[in-house]
Amino acid sequence: MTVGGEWYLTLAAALFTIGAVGVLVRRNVLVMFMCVELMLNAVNLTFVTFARMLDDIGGQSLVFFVLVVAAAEVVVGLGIIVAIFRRRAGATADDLHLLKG
Amino acid sequence: MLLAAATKVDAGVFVAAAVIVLSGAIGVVISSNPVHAALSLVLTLFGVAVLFVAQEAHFLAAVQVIVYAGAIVVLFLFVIMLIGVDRAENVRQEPLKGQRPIAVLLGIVALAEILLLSRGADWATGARSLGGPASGPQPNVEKLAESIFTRYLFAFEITSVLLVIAVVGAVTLVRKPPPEPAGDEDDGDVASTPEAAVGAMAEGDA
Amino acid sequence: MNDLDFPILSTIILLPVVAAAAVALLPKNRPDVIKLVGFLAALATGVLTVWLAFAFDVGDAGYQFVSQHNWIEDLGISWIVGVDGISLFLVVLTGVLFPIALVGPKVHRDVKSYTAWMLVLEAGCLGSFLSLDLFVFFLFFEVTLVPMYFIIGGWGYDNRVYASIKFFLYTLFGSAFMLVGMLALVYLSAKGRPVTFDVRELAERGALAENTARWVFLAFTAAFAVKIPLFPVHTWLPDAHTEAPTAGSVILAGVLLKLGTYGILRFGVSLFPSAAVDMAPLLLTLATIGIIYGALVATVQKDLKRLVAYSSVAHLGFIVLGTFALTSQGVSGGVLQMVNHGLSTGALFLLVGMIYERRHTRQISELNGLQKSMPIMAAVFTVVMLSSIGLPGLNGFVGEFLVLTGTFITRRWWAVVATGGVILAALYMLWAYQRVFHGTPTGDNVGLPDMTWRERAVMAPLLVLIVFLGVYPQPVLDRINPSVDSLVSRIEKATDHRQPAVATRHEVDDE
Amino acid sequence: MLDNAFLIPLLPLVGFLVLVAVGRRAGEPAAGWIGASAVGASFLCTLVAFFELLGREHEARSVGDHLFTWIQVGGFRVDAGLLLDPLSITMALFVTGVGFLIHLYSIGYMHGDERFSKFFVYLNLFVFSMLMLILGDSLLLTFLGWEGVGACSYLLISFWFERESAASAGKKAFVVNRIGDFGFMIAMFLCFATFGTLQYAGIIEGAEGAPQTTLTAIALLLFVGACGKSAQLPLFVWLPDAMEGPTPVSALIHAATMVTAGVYLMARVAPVLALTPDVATTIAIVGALTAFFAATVACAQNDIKRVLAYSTISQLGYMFLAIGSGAYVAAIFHMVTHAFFKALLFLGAGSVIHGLHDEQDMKRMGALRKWMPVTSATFIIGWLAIAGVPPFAGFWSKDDILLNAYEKSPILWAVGLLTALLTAYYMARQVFLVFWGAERWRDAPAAANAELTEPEPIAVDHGAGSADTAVVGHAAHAGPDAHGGHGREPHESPWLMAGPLVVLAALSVVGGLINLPFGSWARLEHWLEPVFGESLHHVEATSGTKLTLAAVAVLAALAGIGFAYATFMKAHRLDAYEPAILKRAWGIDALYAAVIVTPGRALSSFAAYVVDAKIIDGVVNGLGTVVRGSGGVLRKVQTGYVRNYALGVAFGATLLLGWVMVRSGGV
Repeated sequence: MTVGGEWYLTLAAALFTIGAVGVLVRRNVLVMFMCVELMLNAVNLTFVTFARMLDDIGGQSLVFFVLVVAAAEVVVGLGIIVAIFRRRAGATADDLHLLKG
Repeated sequence: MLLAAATKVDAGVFVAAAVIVLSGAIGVVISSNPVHAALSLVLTLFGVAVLFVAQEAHFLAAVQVIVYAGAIVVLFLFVIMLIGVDRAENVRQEPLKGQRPIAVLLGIVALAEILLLSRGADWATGARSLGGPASGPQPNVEKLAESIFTRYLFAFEITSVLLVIAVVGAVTLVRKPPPEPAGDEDDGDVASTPEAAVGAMAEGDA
Repeated sequence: MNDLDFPILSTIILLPVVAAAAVALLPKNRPDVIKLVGFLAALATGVLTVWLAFAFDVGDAGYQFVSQHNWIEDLGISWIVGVDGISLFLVVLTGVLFPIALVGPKVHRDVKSYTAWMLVLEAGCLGSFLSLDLFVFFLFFEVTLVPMYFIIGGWGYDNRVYASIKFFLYTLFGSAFMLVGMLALVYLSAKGRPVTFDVRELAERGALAENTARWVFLAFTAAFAVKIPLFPVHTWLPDAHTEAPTAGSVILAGVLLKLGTYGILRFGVSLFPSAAVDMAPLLLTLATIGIIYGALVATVQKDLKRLVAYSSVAHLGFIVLGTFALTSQGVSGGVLQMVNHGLSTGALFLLVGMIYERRHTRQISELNGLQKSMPIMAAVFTVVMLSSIGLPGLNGFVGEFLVLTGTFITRRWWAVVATGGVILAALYMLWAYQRVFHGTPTGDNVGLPDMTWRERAVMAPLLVLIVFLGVYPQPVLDRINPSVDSLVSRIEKATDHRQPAVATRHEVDDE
Repeated sequence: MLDNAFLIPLLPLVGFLVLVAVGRRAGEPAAGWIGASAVGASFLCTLVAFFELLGREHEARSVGDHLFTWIQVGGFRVDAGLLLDPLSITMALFVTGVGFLIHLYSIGYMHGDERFSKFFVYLNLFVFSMLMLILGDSLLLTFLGWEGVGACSYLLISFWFERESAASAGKKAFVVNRIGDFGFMIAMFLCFATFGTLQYAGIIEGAEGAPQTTLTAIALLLFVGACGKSAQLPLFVWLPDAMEGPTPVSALIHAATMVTAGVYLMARVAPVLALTPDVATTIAIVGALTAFFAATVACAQNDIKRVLAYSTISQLGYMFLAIGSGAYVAAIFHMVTHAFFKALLFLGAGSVIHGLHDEQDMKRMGALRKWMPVTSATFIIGWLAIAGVPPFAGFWSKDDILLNAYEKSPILWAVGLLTALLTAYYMARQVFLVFWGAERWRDAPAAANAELTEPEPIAVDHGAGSADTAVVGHAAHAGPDAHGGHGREPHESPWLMAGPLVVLAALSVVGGLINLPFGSWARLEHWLEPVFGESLHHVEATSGTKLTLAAVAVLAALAGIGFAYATFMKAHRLDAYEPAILKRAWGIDALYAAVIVTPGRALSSFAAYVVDAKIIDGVVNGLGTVVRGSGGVLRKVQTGYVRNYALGVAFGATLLLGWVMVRSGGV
C-alpha cells in the first residue's frame, strides 16, 4: 500500500464540500447540477478508497450503480431544465419560487 | 529502494491528481460561464479517474472517463448550447441575503466534522460485503463483473429498468407542447411568470 | 336460542355496507330507485335489530350472539361482535332511526351520494355498538366521522363548512387521546401474555397500576366526553346540529352522541372500575353543570335547532350523571335515557325540519301562531316536547327519574342540583313552543299546510315508542338490568365502592 | 267493583283515546257527549265502589289493586297499582261527580268554538290524570297524575292560544308548578333512599323508625310540591293568570279539583306529618298567611273571575291551615264543600260572562238579578256558602277549621277569622256589583263592541257564542244573525248550563250534612278514621267554646256582608277601598320579575353569549387561530427558493454529523 487511504478520504471530503457549497451558492441550474456531480464523484471516490482499504469489491460494485443512477438522473434533470428554459430563457434557480409559502 | 521509489511515484500521482480534482472543482463553483464550468468538471472527472486507477479500480476508471467525461459532460454542453451560451451568471451578486457566507461556513464546519470523524472512525464496523475481496489474482474487471452479475444481479436489472424509465421520461419532458389554440397566440410572453412556467411543465407531463 | 350459527350481528353491520356499495353502482339519474334501495336496506337492518331484541335472552347478563374471527393475529386484533343489555337497545334505536331519517326529510341534491353516506354511517354506528374488540370499535368509531362530515358539509345549511370542520376536528382531537390510551392499555396490560384487543379479556385482566389506569381512563374519557358532548367540550354540537340537514341532526342526536355515552360506559367504566370510581365526582360535576348550563343557554337561543341542540347537552348530562352514579338505577336509567333521548330529540329535529321545509327559517322570532294552521303538527310537537321535558307517562320521565334516583342515593347534592334542570327544561321548551305555535299567525305563517300523510307515517313509530316506553318500560328494563347489575357488581368487586342497600334490596313480592 | 277499580281511571282514558281518534269527525255536540258520558260512567263506577267499601268492615276499607309492574330496577320498584280507601274514594267521588257536571256545562258553554272536540279531549285526559293522582298507591303514581294534570292545565289554560296572554299564562302555570314538583321529586328520592319504596303503605310503615331530620325534610319537600300545585305562598302566582282559560276549566281544574291535589297529598302522608310537628306548624302558618293575603287581594279585583281565583287561593289556605293543625278531616271536608260552592260560583260567573257577551269587568255589570234569575239565585247560594252563613255547607267546614286552628294557636284562629270577614266582604261586593245596582252594562257596549268587532278573516258562526273566544276577535257578535233579536241585552243561559248550576247549588246548601259536629253526625270523620287513624287530631274544647267560636265566626261573616251592603247598596260606591297595591296582589309578580326572571334571563344570556360564544368557543376557535397563526409564521420559512431549502438540508446534515461525532466520542 502506498498513499494512505485517509488521504483519499480527505480529498473526497474536500471535493464533496466544495460541491455542496457550489450547490448552495450558484444560481444557474446547470452549474448546480454539475456541483451535484462533483458530490457524487466525491462519494464514488470514497467508495473506491474503502474498497481498497477493506479489500472488498462491494465498494466498487456500488460505484457502478452510482454511475448508472447518475446517468439517469442527469438525463431526467437536463430534460427538466430544457423544458423550463423553453418557456423561460435564462431562468435561474431563484426565479422559480412559485411554491413560496 | 524500489518500494520507496514506487511510493514516491504513487504520492506524486496522488498529489497531482488531487490538485487537478480540487482545482477543477473550484473551477466549477466559481466560473461564471457555464461552458467553463463544464470544462472544469471534465478536469475533475479525469482527476478522479486517475485516482481510481491508483486504487486498482481499472474498470471504474474507464467507465468514469467514458460515461462521465464522454457522455454526461457532453450532454451538459449540448444543453448549454441549446439554451444559449451567452447567459453568463453574475457571480458577484447574491440576491439571497446571507446565503453565501452561511454556505461557506457550513461547508467548512462540515468538512471539519468529516475529517474529525474519519479520524475517530470507531463506528466503522468493518463488516464484509457480499462481493468478496478486491485483491487477488483475478483481474479487476472480472471480479467486479462477478460481483455485479451474481450477488447484485437483481439490483443490476433494476438499474436497467431505471434507465429505460429515465429515457422515456426525458423524451416526454422535452417533447414540444401541442400547438396552442389560435386565440391564445396574442398572449405574448406565454411563460412570463414562474407560475406559468411550472404550469407549462405540468402540461408537458400530461 | 342464541346459539344460532347464523352470524346475525355481522349481517346487521354488513348489510348497510353492501347496500351502500349497491347504491354507489346505481345510475345517478334514478333518485327514486336509489331512495328505495337505501330505504329497504335500512328497513331490513331495522327489522333485524328489532328481531334481535325479541330473540335476546332476558335473564342473561353476558354477551349474546357472539361471533369471532381472527383478523390480525400478531396484534391480537379480531372481529368480535356481541350484544348485551347495554348495547341492545342502542342497536335497535339505530335500526329504527335510520329508515325514518332516510325517508323522512327531503333531500335537495345528489340523492345518490347522500344515501350511500347515510348507509355507511349506519354501518359505522352499528359496528361501534356491536364490536367487542377495542381496535375494531375504534375503527368504527372513527369511521362514523367521515360520512357525517360529508353529510353536514354537503347537505347542510349556510354555515355548513365551518360546522362540519369544527365537528370533525373537535372529535378527532378527542379520539387522539383515546388512541394513545388504547395502545397503552393493550400493551401495558399484556405483561408477558399475548397482546389482545378483546374487551372481555381486557376487562378480566385489569392489570394496570392504579395511577396508570387513571390516566388511561382519562384518555378514553377525553374522546367520549367530546362525543357526548360533556361540558365544556360541547360547543361543536350546536353548530353541527344547526347546520346539518334534518336527517343529519336526527342521526347525530339520536345515535352518534350515544357512541360517547355508550363508550364511556363500556370502555371507560367497565375497563377501569377503580379509576371510574375515583373520577366519578369530576364527571358528575361536569354532567351536572352541563344539565343546568345547557338548559340556561337553551332558554335564550334564537334558532329553534340550536335550542334543541342545547337541550341535548342537558339531556346527555343526565345520562352521564346516571352512569357515574354507579348504582343499578343510575346506570340502567342512563342506558334507557340514551334510547329515550334518541327518540324524542330525533323526533324534535324531524319536526323542526318539517317547519323549515314550510317556512324556510329556523328563527323563532320569525315564527308564530303555527298551531292555527297546523293543529296536528302542534299536537305531535306537544307530545314530543312533553316527552323531552320528562312528563311522567312518556318515555323521558322513566329514564330521567331512574337516573336521578340512582344518583340521589349515592351522590345526594349532585342529584338535587340536576333536578333543578327539570324546571329549566320546562321553561325553555314551553317558551319556545309558545313563541312558535301560540299567538295569532302573521305574514308567511298564515295558512301553512298541516302534516302530510307521509310525515305522519314518519312520526307515527316514534310517537308510539315514546308513549310505550313511558307507560310500559319494563320489557326494556328487563333486558338492560342483568348486564347493568353485573357491571355494577364487578365495580364493587374491584373497588370499595358499594351501592346503598336500597338499590339492591329485593322486597318480597306482594302479589 | 273494587276488583275492577281500574275502570274508574280507565273510562276517562278511553274517552280521551276515542276523542283523539274520532273527536274531530264526531264534531259538536257529539264529542262533548262522548267526553261527558265517559266521566259519568266513571262516576257511576266510583259510586259503586264507594258503596262496596261502605259495606265493609271498618278496618277492611282499604283495597289495593295491582295492575302491572311499571318500573323495576334492582331494589327500585314501582307498580301501577291503585289504592282505594275512604280518602281516595271521597276525592274520586267529587272529582268525577263535579267533573261530570262541568262536562255537561261545557257542552253548552263551548258551543260554537272551532276546537270544541279538542276541549273535551283535554278535559277527559285531565280527569284521567286526576284520578291517577288520587288513586295511585305510590308517590310516583301520584306524581304521574300530578304532572298529568299539570300538563292538562297547561293545555287548557292556553286553549285559546291565539291570545298571547293565554299562552303565557299556560306556560307560567306549568313552570311554577314545576318548581313545586322539584320539591316533590326530591322528596321521592329521599323516600326511596330512606324507605326503599315509594308506596304509601311502605312509607307510612317506615316513618316510625326513620330519623327525624329525614322525615322533616320529606314532609317539607312534599309541602313545597303542594304549594306549587295548590297555589300557596310563595308559588301562588300562576293561579290568577290561569283564569285566561275557558271558565269551565277554571271551575274544574283551578277551583274544584286539581288545586286541591296538594291538600290531598298532605292528607295522604298525614302519618308523616304527625311525626313532624315543626312542618305541621309551618304548613299551618303558610296556609293562614295565604288565606289572609289572597283575601285582601280579592277585595280589590274587578275581574269577576280573578276575584274567584284569589278566593280559591284563600280557601286553599284554609285547607292547609287545617292540615297544619292536624285537622285532616276538616281539610277534606272543606275541600269537598269548597268544590261544590266554588265550582258553582265559577260556573255562575261563566254564565254571567256568557250572558253579557264576554264581559268580565264587574264594574260594567249590575242588576243582572232580573235578567238571569237562575244564575243569580244559584250564585247567591254559592255566595252564602262561601261566606260561612249557616246553614250552608261552607259554614260547617269553615267552622271546623277555625275550631281546630284555635286549638293549634289563637293567633292562627284570629287570622282565619279575619279572613272569613274579608271573604264575606269581597263575595258580597261581587254579588252586589253583579246582580244588584244599576244596569251599567248599558253604558259599556261602545268600548266593548269596538274590541269585539276587530276584523278577523275567518268568520265563524258562533251561535250563542262562547264567552272567551269572542275576545280573541271572532266576528260572531257583529254578525246580524248571531244573537237573534235580543241584541246586547243579557240573557239567561241554556238549561244545559243552568242544570249543573242548580245541582251544585243544592249540594252547596246541604253539603254540610256529611260532617255535622254533633256526635254521630260526624259521618265524614267516622268514614275517614281508618285512613288517618292515630294521626287524627281530636278537638278537646268544651261545647261552650265551640259555640262561642261558631257565633264569632258567624258574626264576622255578617259583619263583612253588612259592610259590603253599606258600601255598595246604600252608598252606591263602585271603587271603595281598593288600593292599587292590592290590585297588583302586593306586587309579588313584579317582585318575582325583578328578582328571578330578569336576573335569570340575564344569566342565561351571559351563559349563551359570553361563556359559550366567547369563552368556550373562544378557546376552541382560539386554538384554531393559534394553529393557523403559527402556520402563517412558519410558512415564511418556505421561501420558494430552492437554494434556501438546500441550505436547510446542509445545515441539518451538519447537525447530524455533529451529533454522530459527539456520540462516537470522536472529538
